[in-house]
Amino acid sequence: MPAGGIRRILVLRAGWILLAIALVLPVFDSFLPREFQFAGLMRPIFILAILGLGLNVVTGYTGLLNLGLAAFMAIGAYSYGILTCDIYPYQLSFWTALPLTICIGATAGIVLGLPTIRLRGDYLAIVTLGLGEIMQDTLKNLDGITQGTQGINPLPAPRLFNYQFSPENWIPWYYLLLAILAVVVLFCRNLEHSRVGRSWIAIREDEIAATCMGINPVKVKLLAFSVGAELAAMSGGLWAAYLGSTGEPGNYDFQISIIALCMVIIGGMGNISGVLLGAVVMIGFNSILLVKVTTILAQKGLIDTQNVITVPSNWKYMVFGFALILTMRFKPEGLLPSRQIKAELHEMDEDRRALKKKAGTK
Amino acid sequence: MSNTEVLLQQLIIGLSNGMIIALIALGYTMVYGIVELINFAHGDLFMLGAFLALTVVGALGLDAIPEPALLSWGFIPLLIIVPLFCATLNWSIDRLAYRPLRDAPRLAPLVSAIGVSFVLINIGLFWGGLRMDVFNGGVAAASPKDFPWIVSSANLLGPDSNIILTWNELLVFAITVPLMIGLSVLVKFTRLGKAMRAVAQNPTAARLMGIDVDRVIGATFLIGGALAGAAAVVYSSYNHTIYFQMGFRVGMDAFTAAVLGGIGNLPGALVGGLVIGVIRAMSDQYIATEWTNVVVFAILIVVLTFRPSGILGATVREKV
Amino acid sequence: MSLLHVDDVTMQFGGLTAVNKVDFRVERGQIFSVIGPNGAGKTTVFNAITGVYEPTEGIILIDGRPGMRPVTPRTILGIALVGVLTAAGFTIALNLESMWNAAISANYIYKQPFAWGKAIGDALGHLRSAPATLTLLPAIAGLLIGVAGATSVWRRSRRSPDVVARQGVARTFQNPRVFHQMTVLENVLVGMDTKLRTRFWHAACRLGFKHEHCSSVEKAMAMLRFVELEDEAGAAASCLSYGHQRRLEIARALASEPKLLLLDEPAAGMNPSESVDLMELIRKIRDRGIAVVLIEHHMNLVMGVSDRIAVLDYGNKIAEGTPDEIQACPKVRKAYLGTDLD
Amino acid sequence: MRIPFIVGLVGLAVLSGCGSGTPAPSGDSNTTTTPSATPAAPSGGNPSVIKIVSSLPHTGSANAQIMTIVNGIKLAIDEVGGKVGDFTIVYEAWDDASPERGQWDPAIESANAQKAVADPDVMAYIGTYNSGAAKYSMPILNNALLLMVSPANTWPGLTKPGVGEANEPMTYRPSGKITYYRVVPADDIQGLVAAQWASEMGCKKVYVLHDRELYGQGIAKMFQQASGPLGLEILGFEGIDPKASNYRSLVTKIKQSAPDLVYFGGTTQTNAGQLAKDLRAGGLAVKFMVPDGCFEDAFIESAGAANLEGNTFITFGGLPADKLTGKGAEYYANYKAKYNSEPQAYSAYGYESARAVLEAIRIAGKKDRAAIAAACGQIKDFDGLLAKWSFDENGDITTKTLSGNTVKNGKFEFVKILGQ
Repeated sequence: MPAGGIRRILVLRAGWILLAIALVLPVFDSFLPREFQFAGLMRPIFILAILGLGLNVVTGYTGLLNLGLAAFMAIGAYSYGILTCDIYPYQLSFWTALPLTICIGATAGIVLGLPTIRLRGDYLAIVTLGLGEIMQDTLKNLDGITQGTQGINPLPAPRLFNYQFSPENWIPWYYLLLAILAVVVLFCRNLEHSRVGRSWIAIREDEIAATCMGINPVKVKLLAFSVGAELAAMSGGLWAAYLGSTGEPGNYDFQISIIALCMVIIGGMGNISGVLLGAVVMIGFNSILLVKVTTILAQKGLIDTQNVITVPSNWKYMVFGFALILTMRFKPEGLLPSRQIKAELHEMDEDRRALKKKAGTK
Repeated sequence: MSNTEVLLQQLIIGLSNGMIIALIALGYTMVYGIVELINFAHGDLFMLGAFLALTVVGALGLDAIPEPALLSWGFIPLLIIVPLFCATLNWSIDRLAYRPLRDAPRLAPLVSAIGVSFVLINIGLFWGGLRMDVFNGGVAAASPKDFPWIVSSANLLGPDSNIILTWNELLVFAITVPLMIGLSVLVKFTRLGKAMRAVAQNPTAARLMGIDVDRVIGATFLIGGALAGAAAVVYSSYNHTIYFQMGFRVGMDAFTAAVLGGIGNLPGALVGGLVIGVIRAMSDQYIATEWTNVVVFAILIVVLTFRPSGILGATVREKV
Repeated sequence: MSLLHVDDVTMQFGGLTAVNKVDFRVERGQIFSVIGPNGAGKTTVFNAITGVYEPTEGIILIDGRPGMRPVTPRTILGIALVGVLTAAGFTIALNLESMWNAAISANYIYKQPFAWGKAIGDALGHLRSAPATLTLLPAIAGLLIGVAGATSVWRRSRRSPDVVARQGVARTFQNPRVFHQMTVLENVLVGMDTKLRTRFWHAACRLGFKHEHCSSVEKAMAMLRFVELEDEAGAAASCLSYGHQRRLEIARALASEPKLLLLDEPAAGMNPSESVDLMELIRKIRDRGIAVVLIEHHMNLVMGVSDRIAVLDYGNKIAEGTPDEIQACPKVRKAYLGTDLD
Repeated sequence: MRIPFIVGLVGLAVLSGCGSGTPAPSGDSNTTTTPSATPAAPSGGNPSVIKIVSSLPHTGSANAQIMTIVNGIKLAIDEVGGKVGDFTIVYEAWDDASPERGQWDPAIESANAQKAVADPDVMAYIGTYNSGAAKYSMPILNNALLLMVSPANTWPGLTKPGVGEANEPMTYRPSGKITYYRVVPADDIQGLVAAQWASEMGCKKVYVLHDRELYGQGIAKMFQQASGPLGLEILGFEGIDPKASNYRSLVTKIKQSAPDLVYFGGTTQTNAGQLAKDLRAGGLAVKFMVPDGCFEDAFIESAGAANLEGNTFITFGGLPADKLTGKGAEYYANYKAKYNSEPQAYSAYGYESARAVLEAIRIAGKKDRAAIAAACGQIKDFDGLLAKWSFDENGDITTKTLSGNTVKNGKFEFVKILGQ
């Protein structure tokens, strides 16, 4: 059945296919006419995909609804800013500051998770939602430390073996971010297929049954929460490094958390390839397609800015909204099928392969 | 102003704001109690209600009245049309977006609700572009809209009094309190109310008892929507500014109130709303305006640490 | 000492008494059945044993230990630590900006070297000179809130099924609760969780992980072989038939290498030949040295495998004894059939 | 098998990165963005066409204001017949806002800047509207020596050393050259002038509020700093939550301290309208002063004209269009003739910035980014809308004229010229 075969390849190897596309994209892009070039705009996708992967750990694997991931992204961005900017005494380099940022994110996740992680799902949702809002307030109010709404800038771009990244030349950035994303994907995959990932999914599937198997739900959830926070902080740090500024605290608002949620939901919950695809679809639509369409329409004089309905970007919410509603209604498992369907397609499951290998050596 | 006067004034403000929050929180808590769904779109439903209210005000020419009477007749059509609209809209949303997901995993209707919320926000944005005088001809669709005074702004305690108490504050109570009493009576004593409580406890058992569960849920959304509509009228006439993104913040306050009081618990929503309203006022006065949100959040965390189900919430025992 | 001690356990839900002063003991290697009409409180007893519910009254001991987190010096230390950290957190939070100003802003001149020692000294000096309302008061408040909060949270989570499970009690559920989105094999691997040693970073980076992974997969496959599900290992658990899901639950429970296995109506919905197989399986489990407590309605199965039987009716234990004794007991027959046959 | 592949991938990435970029000169490792000696301007493009782009927040509540700025720019280009010397001038209006923020978006603003740099025809960049946005695009444009002229940025630190952060404004000039100019007076002047005006009106005690945004907080701080020497007593300095549903509690608190004037550093978008309403509803009939972020019709509309009537004062870095004389009056007449509508406050600055750009192109006389940017700094005694002006050594305009306005009969009304 060839159709089934293609589907199988698409499902099982989606991650590799995406990676291959991403690798050759800049080359392909350079052949496009200038106004259609978009590969440079892909960088936010890579950064926000890390955020999506963080949310995937919390919500996709563990089933905890975290609506305040932007707060951790803000923590990451500001930690990175404070650690690297030359108006503070720390002035670390990208490669030292980023791991520290990740550690700060993980710690923040644990500290904020400790009192709240035991709450039932919906209570956690509101607490994290509130957290996302007050983090902006806190960063604004502590303007002696965070420069308030001015944001911390400029932030140094990374330096790799004598090569200095710069905002003008986007190709090195593209590959740097792609490489970091690849490492994060690997990290998440390893976790997913390990004892840790299994206990996360078990908690999501049936908390009581999982606890009766001796899994300590608090520890497991806290770990997931903190891994999510750490990935969010990482994406925040990268975002700040990429923009050369932390931006104002208001940039890390509910929209960011929601975009991450949409990535995870539309792409396919608990499925890394799905999240990546979700990131491409969401950000691609949000900051590439919509912008391009608006520009082109504006050049053709089809936009009357006095009339809200004629501006394409004003339809964004509508499109996002319907995308979410229709996904839930007709394809709740997301664009890329979840593990369950994957499992059906798996004839040679990785675990069994391990076993076969072992049996073969005997 | 003496310190006592300030305290009294802040209490009046806090309780009025709290009442409005509570009214919206009731919609959240009712829906949650019965289908265990955080209805994210509720705040935006409320926002659309406010836009409709402004449209009605414009259509009836209420904005042209220079000095409104003590109790403007304009309130009556507003209080009928807006809740009716919100109730119908909320019911339709449930019918189209949530009902098909009744048996889906918990996250599915929630995500759907976030989607609905986005759609409603977008409708609100377009609504602001309506070519009406009250929307300033719809030129700047996204900017805040002025909601005219439809109630007298005269101070009831006399023009020289330091404490300000107008019909606006009283109206918040005059509309909210009867609604809440009515709601409690409905839930406690009517057939529908009993059916609602039964469905909340155990939908399957309720269905076996011959209760039309979908109808009861639909009725809950109708009532919740009507409350949001009433809240929209009260809010707009109290605060006088509406804009298309206000649903998020107001909704978040209301939702926090519902959680603080114990989600799914009607008196809890009232308590939560009032507590938040008063804390906000006191924090503005005695701490600092810029830290108010943080103070509210910190209190929420501390309360949930000691009472994980909110102030009035009961501990839930999961069925095994 | 018996393996399981259930001593005068009472469970009340609101005004309803679901279980009333039930007591029994299960010895090592025994198959012990709990029977009774529907709604007699059998599953509630299971839930009380496994820590899902907290008994209103009474004591449950597993191997002589109560099924909750013990108060150890570590617990007290942990609570104290939370208190101290909250106190420190509160104090620092209230003085964060002024401390920062004293330490960093005052000492750092743009692009000049920074004296770290002086900065730290200034920060502490600032804290010392700050008014007590900004230092002592929040510290005390933080200490109180931290200790009270931590105690409250700890007490609430004290009785949790995972504590009981770690003491060597595994269970199945009346309606199978397998992890649907996982494969059959993964379900069993979850059961093994407490026996695995892989730490977070090892898992994330695949360090020293292969070996344990292979041996655990091997063990899990052995478990599946034991319940005759090895052919389904790669399938999604949700694709299994009801009967197979029950077996999977048993395999998953066994994977945690329990001392005591609680089976909640394992034969429900099975045909006679399947329940004969099941009887065989239960005996095999017992032969591995695992005590089994069984809730079951199939009298043939119960009478066939049980060493001892307790009978519940309306939450009360009305009889306990060997299968023969139970079959002869008039109270039991009355409970089941409503009238005295004789 | 997987790990080697990833390692290979990383290697590939590094390789391609090194291949496509110029290696940085070794030097002081503390410098954050290393200037490349000669900015590599993208090749290609049409030698006879010069493109000017503007990056302004079209989407959002500033929309009406922005449209009149764009019209002002178009007007200036049309006046020279779309040609400077042999070059045809092409103009494109870009949006740097996103609907979900309802205002400028950092990602879009920096993308716009990069897009401008990458386009060989773009010789000038008019923008931004918000000072916060400029912080993103300035270093990118400066590195390419692309001329940037802002019609509305008022944050002093963008150009002036010593008023903003320690690293300002050098941090925006990685190439070491000045390529950024603005045709509006910065906030330090506006804050000072506002305080002077308050003092002139006989105010003794003021309560200062701000919206915790870059513009609003900055100007409120300038106002506060200027107040001390003028003998104004600051009763309170507080940030508000721009998303709050009302400010009645805050107003009560202000009322208790009995000020003569409430100053709010903020904009229409950060709820100045609601604040005005609550001041009146809270029975606080004192003077209310706001900066030019509120000098747009949307402010009156959202606050309700009755709440502003008579005792609201707005400072604005320039004159209202219909009060202009000379060159300014000409502009006003042309604008009305061409667009058949009233220009809003910043429209004149859009016009002025476009004229500055065209003048720079004229002086430079060639299609070369560095030359045009340098030429802009040489503009001296230019016949501007308000008076003759020049750019000073920081790139700031030399005019310091501000106007004081109030609201009468639901319309802005000019009161007097300030700061002269």
